Amino acid sequence: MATVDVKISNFEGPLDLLLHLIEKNKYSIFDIPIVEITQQYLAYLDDLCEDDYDKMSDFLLMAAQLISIKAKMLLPKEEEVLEEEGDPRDELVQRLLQYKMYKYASYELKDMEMDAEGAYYKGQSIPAEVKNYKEEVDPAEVIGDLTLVRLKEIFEQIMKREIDRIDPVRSRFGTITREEIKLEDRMIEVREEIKGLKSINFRTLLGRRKGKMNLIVTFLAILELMKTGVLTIRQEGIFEEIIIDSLEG
Amino acid sequence: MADSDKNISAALEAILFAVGEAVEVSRLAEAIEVDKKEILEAFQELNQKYEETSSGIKIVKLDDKLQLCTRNEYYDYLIKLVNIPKKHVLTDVLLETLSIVAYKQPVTRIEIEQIRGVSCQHAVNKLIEYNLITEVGRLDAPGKPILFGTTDDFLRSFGISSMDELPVVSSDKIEDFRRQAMEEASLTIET
Amino acid sequence: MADSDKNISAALEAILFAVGEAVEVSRLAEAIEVDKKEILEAFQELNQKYEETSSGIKIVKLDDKLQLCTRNEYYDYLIKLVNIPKKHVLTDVLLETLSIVAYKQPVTRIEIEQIRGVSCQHAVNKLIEYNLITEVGRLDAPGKPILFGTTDDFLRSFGISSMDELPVVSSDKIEDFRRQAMEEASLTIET
Repeated sequence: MATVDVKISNFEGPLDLLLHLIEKNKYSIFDIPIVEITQQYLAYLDDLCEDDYDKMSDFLLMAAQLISIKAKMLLPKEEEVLEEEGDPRDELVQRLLQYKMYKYASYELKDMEMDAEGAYYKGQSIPAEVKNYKEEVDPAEVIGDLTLVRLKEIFEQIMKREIDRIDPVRSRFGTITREEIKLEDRMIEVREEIKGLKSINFRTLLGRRKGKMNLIVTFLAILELMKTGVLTIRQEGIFEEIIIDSLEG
Repeated sequence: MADSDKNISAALEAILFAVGEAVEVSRLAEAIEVDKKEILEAFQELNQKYEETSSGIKIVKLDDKLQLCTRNEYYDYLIKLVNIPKKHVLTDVLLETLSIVAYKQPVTRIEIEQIRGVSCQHAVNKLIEYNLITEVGRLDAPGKPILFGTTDDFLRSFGISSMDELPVVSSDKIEDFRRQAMEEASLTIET
Repeated sequence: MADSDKNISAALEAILFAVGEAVEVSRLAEAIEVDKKEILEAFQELNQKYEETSSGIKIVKLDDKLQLCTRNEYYDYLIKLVNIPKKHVLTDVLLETLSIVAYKQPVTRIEIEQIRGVSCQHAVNKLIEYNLITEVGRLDAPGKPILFGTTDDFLRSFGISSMDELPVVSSDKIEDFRRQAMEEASLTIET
């Protein structure tokens, strides 16, 4: 298998890395060998530097998606179900194509920018004696028929929007958001919380924190801490409680 | 020779256009890397070209300096252009920024950006130009950021005499939004 | 007729030289008291004149505005005399984000993030700061997310006069990618 020779920090994001792997191996974007690609992708993740946690969450999310596609492809399926659901890779292919298209466009832009370089545009340079003719802007005219009630309504809308933005579930339907809770922060928190404890229930760890995002990030944080040997997890059976055992003193 | 002449006068034209003001022949010669004589030849050439093509601009020599300027006969158009009343409208961005300054004043640009989620340098500058907001002080924090507030013209434009007359945004309402958001968020995790 | 034509282009040149900034065709038409069509004809005429006389300046159209600027090849002379603001370096991240805004505008930040697969608050704010993109409205959806579009400075930086001149990146291009990928795939089998 290809050796890992490029640092993860060279990539703009998980799609960039995937495209690199596909092109390097000369795979067809329309028929990605998902097992190989997942394996190589994970190999790159191992190379991730410790201080790249923020960036890493995006890459981990993609890893999870790859594994999920892989699982879907391995599961035996009824003929009808297969027809109904289509190829589990389809969505990924579409995203890769779309990303590739914009990446290509960005190269074109870069060329255009170089070609356009050197033209000098002046700012406003109206001679003072002409400019003095200029009337002052009349604030009342600018305000026009704007009323204070309207201004208040606008302010209320902004405040409502700000609250919406803070709450990821309400503002981002079905989209997995990535920045409200940083993986890095959550890892430190989880580590703090289990410090001194022998083990803790996953549900307890989630505690009073609500939201899908928190659930995901906490889970990712646990996986990451597991990888670095801070803790280990166990589960007696499917749907049983997940118990987290601390490996630190 | 003829070709290199052309380049000198084009370079001269480009420089004088960009600078806008009068520039010493010696400095021009230095920049274009030719001697002063060649600059003066290029000046003659440009002058002739502007004449022949009935250009709207001309090149003038003032002592040892050269400058491009508008031909006098077109000044009337210029004055007319400047005097065409420009339509100043409050775009959504301006309206939002104005409402934040009105209700949160005194407020820094960073605070406005935090509320809106994007930078708003341009909107703040426009509102200052329209004299609806102004600097009212400095925040006692690192970097001493400027604090903005509304102006007297703001009050006059809305026909009020003080900010106390702004319609009250009840904190209850904002609390409502927050509670609503919380409830919906907690509902989702159960699923 | 020919004579009056000439006057329009001279007036146009004089105004644009004096104003410096980009001016709307409609405002120029109003100031020179001709219709917009005649302004556009004068624009073509000036453009041609600058070409034919190997001028150091050129005239450009930015959407519905006209502006004079220097020709690219004289930049090296200019920087010796003119204080030119430092050019912004567009990193790959910024270019990727910018290309998405350019082709998909109006577009929200979330949409950009979905395409790139990573967050891009920082890139969006940098592009706003560089005045290459700007807020153009709000999407009528929960949270009323901001819609972004490109600016006149975008057109200037990339040397185009309207978004129609962006290179076509179409489904055909994807077809190319597909074919390319297929070819590469079939090659791999051989090795």
